[in-house]
Amino acid sequence: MADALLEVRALSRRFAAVDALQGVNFSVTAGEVHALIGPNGAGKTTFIHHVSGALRPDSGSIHFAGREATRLSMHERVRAGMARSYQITNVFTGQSALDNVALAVQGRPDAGSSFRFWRPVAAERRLFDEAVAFLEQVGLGDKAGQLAGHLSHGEQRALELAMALATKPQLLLLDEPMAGTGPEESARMVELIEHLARHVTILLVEHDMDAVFRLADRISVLVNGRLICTGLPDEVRQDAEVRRAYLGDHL
Amino acid sequence: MTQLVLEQALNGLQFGLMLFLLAAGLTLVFGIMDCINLAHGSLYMVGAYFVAAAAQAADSFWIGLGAGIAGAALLGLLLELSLFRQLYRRDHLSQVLATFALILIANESVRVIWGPAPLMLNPPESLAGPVEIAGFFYPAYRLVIIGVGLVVAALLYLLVAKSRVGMWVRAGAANREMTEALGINVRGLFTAVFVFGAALCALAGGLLGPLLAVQVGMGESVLILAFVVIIIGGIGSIRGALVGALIVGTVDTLGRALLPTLLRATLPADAAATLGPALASILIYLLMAAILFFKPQGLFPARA
Amino acid sequence: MAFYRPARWQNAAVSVSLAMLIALPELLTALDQSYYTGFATRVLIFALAASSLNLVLGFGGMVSLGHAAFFGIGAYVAAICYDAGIHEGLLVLPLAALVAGLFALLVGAISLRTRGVYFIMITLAFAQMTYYLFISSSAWGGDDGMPIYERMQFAGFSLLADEALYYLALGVLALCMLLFARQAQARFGRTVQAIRENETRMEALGYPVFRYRLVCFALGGAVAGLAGALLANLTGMASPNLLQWTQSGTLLVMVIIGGVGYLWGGLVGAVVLLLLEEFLLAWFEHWHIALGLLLIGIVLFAPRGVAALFGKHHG
Amino acid sequence: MSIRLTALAAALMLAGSVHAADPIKVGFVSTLSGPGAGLGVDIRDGFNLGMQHLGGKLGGLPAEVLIADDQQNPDIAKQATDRFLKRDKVDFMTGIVFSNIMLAVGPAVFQNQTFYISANAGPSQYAGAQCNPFFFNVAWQNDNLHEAVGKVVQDKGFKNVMIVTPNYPGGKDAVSGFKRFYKGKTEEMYTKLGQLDYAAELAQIRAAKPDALFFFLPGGMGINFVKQFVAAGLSRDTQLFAPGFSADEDVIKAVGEPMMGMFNSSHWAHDMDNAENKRFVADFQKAYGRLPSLYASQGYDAALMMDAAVRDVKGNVADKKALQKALEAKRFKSVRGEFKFNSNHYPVQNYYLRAIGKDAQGRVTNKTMGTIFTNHADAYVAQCKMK
Repeated sequence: MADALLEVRALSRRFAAVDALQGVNFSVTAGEVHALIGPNGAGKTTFIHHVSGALRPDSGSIHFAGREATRLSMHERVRAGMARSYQITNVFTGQSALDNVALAVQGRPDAGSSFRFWRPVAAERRLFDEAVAFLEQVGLGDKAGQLAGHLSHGEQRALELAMALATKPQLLLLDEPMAGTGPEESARMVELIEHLARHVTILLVEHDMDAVFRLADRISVLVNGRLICTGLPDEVRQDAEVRRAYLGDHL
Repeated sequence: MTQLVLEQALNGLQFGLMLFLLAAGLTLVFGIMDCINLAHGSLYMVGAYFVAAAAQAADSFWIGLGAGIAGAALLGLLLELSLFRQLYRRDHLSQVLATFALILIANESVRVIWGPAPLMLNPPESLAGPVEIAGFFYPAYRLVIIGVGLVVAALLYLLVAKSRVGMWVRAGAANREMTEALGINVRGLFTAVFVFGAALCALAGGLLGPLLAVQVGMGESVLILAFVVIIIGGIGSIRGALVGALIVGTVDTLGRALLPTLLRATLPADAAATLGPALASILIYLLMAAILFFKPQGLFPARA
Repeated sequence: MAFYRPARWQNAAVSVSLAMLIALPELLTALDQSYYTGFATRVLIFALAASSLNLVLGFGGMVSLGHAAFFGIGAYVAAICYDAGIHEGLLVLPLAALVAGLFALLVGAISLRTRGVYFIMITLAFAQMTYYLFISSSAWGGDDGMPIYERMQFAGFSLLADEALYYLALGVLALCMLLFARQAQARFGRTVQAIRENETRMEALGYPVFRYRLVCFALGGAVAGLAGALLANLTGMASPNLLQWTQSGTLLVMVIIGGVGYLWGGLVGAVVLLLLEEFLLAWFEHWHIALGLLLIGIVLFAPRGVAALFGKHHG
Repeated sequence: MSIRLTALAAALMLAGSVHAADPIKVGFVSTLSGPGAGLGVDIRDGFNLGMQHLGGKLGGLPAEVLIADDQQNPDIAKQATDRFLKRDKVDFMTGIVFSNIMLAVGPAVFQNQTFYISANAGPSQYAGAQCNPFFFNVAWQNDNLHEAVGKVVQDKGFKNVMIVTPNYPGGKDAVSGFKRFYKGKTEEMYTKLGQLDYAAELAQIRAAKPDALFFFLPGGMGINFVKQFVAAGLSRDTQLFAPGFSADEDVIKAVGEPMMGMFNSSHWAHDMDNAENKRFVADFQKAYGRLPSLYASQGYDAALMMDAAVRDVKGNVADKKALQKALEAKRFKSVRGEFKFNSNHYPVQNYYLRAIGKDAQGRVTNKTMGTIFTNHADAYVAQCKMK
């Protein structure tokens, strides 16, 4: 696994009496779309929180882009090139879509320090030009001036993506990007992710199996805090343990 | 020396128990309703005034104490129904402002009703002197305070830890939505807890009245101490409030008593004389900052 | 709440107010009411202090109940400077801001690790500590405070006349408000306001949230120190009363009356509160009761404050 | 936040002066609320009684007294003083109880060239290097009463004395004043200013077993200390000493019998045998229903002093030099008997030993036991370069 962009080793975490994650070994190879699936309560979100730095593991380590990241805070991981979108839409609803993305651009190290007290941001053309480009990339080019709070649900999800992209990540953590979207919006989102996948490595957590099998290069399955299987989509589809977990879960 | 330490330990216990009476109500209001009540100290002050006024009118300390507590409980009820209900769901800033406003109103009202000079409240005649225990004298009244404090603390502990109401209260502090979902009348519970807290305030105010002075502004200094107590103990935890109160009471008393002596032994007399009281007066704040640094949720966090 | 944006007519309103404030001392002297020059200076200084809290509270979203500590430290720096023979305001004022700012940096570095009520309480505890330290230190006058027998100079000009100090306070306030207005729309202001709205999201965009909060907190402390140094020169002393927690409460009240997070919130609140105090007091000795009721009314019915009229949040 | 109570002393009669239309204005800023309120209220009541005896006039001219509460806060005192000086343009200022507030307010008063007649606060600064032509103290220099106690304790042969005082400059002055005349062994204990619970200190006193205890705890602090001292049973082994202001009628009224047997020093006592004092004490009791304290006597004297000086300059209070001379001349009869002003405008006077006991009517009160100092000046006058 020489070219693993993200590598998680023996990650464990307990909450009170519950083993949320138990010795999870996991890796994302540069350039791939890696989907993480699992029944409800399997620990997917907990896992993403550990990768993004919102939570700290009890044991185990996380390596990103060839460097130990276990102790890095969330913003340090972002600066190292790891961006995430949220399961629940998490944009600044009182700002325009453009302002939202501009804020993300402004936070990037190559955009310069934000300890600037004098010059109005409005005068910084470059931030907004770039923000417009990202909005266009997710298909919101014509909604730049609208308040984020006034966008449709699907559009807000796309805006999330634009903000994550604006940090120019190497790895994009997408936490259920299709959650709550209608079939039409879902289809557009799948297209969008497909498009993005040409530029950036993606770790995708998703319930929508059609989307997962269409987008993923590899799939890992998390059940009850254990990673039971990693492989190509077809291998996973055939895996007995996966079938048991899923079917058992659903029946 | 052992006598000194013993006496100071008793003093610390007495101070700590009184702080506990104040902190108990505060920590529950804080923990269950997530409401900062800066006016808790004002309830203590108004309670003390009620007790002093009633004791004067009835010419009996104990009748005054009972009447004062009843009065403060009634005031607490009115406040809860009229104002605090509106505040529970507001942000902390609104709570800080509204209860700060209550302090202004309380202080000024007391000034209007009872005048700017402190009221004197005397302990019952029979308790005014010292009693001899194990070869040294200790003020009888302080012993009574310790006794009352211990009884109330024990009752409160049993109530919260063992009774059904106490279970609801604990459940409310740990998870309010869940408690509501279980069909418990949380509104009524809030009102009851608030009124109970007000009564405890008046009890502390009335008991301390004869030792201290019943005066405008007495609530503010004690309010801050009560906050320190519940922050140390963990917001919402009765056990935390008890432990925190005893820690603060003991540390403050022993600090004041022993620090100057300790410093005198190690520093030049002049420096010791100035540094001693300074250090003693900030000791509990240092303690709180240190505890928060290592345990940001206090010693006994009510919420996991 | 959205980010601050100035109302369209703000510039006009500010120019008119500034012109009126510049003419005020002349007017008062003409009316033989020069006592009110000192009073007006006091209002300006509290406007500065309240605005500095507004930066921390309104823009940074940090409910600090210990802001008076920085205010008081500024006053003490001025008094200590006087005592040490430093009489030049060009030195004293920056020094006061620096010391108060550094202290705020220290307090913030510890307090900002906590959240919510714990933050409120730990800032309060730090202020109490400072209060007791000054009360107990004989070198700085203890409970008596430290006198300033003669006001400092500024760039060689004497500030002995009330008018001179008034203009200095006005100038400092104007400069600070300009800085606050600029920063609110510059990168820093947008960053802290976004952090106020959604801390985690900003962290997830790669912003070192703690650092921005800390700088905001320290900046507020520094400006409060500036205000404290001016006040000490006005009253001729640095008193430990300035550090009391009720003083923090008063500043908080000013900001909330004026409007949390509105650029002019602190200023408007200070003006309203001090004018009420000065003129209601003569009418109604127990005006605190009225003030308390007014505050509760504001909380329950008009939580956005007076300055809400002066700056709009777009959307 | 200050309270302005405007008390207009009614006076309609002209009194043979060209300035009759302009009332003499007195700004009275004092501590009228909070733990120190008792002191300020006594000064105010004494001053008002003085004004009443003067028919509401000063030097025969109509007078107006403006009253403000400083809440024992220097900043508020400063604001109230500024208001009186600049807005109301008063001719005299008086009333302040506490030295730290006096020091905060003094510079503005002196700069405005207004005479300050202190009816209590007597900071050493204004007695020494910072003495000022516009400052007069009609009470004492702060150290004086402590010095007197020190002398008594020394003379009575106590060997092991404990001192309790708040940790603030006034408290440290008390210690140095006491030690100026007491040369034996001392142990000093500093408490928080405004402290009300003395359990920790009392335990230490019990352990140290001093034969005498000198305390200086103004206002409510002293009241609580004495109460708790007696309740702890310490009065059996330790003799209490205090300066007059910790053992005056206000404290006695609050504490009652436990005060009995305590020694204290004062320059005045309500049982002093002179005509002015008898009238003052009798009328004060009639007007306010309590025995006057030494603060009240000082407030009363302050009114008389202003009256005499205004009369001396024939109402021309604008002539500051003449007014200063008139004030220095001290042409009024004080309720404490004879005294005169030193070159630093502080009194040179006698100090007496008082003991608390029951009087003929069974009241617990102070009794004068003898004279400690005769014509005693303060220790700082040499540093005063005035004149």
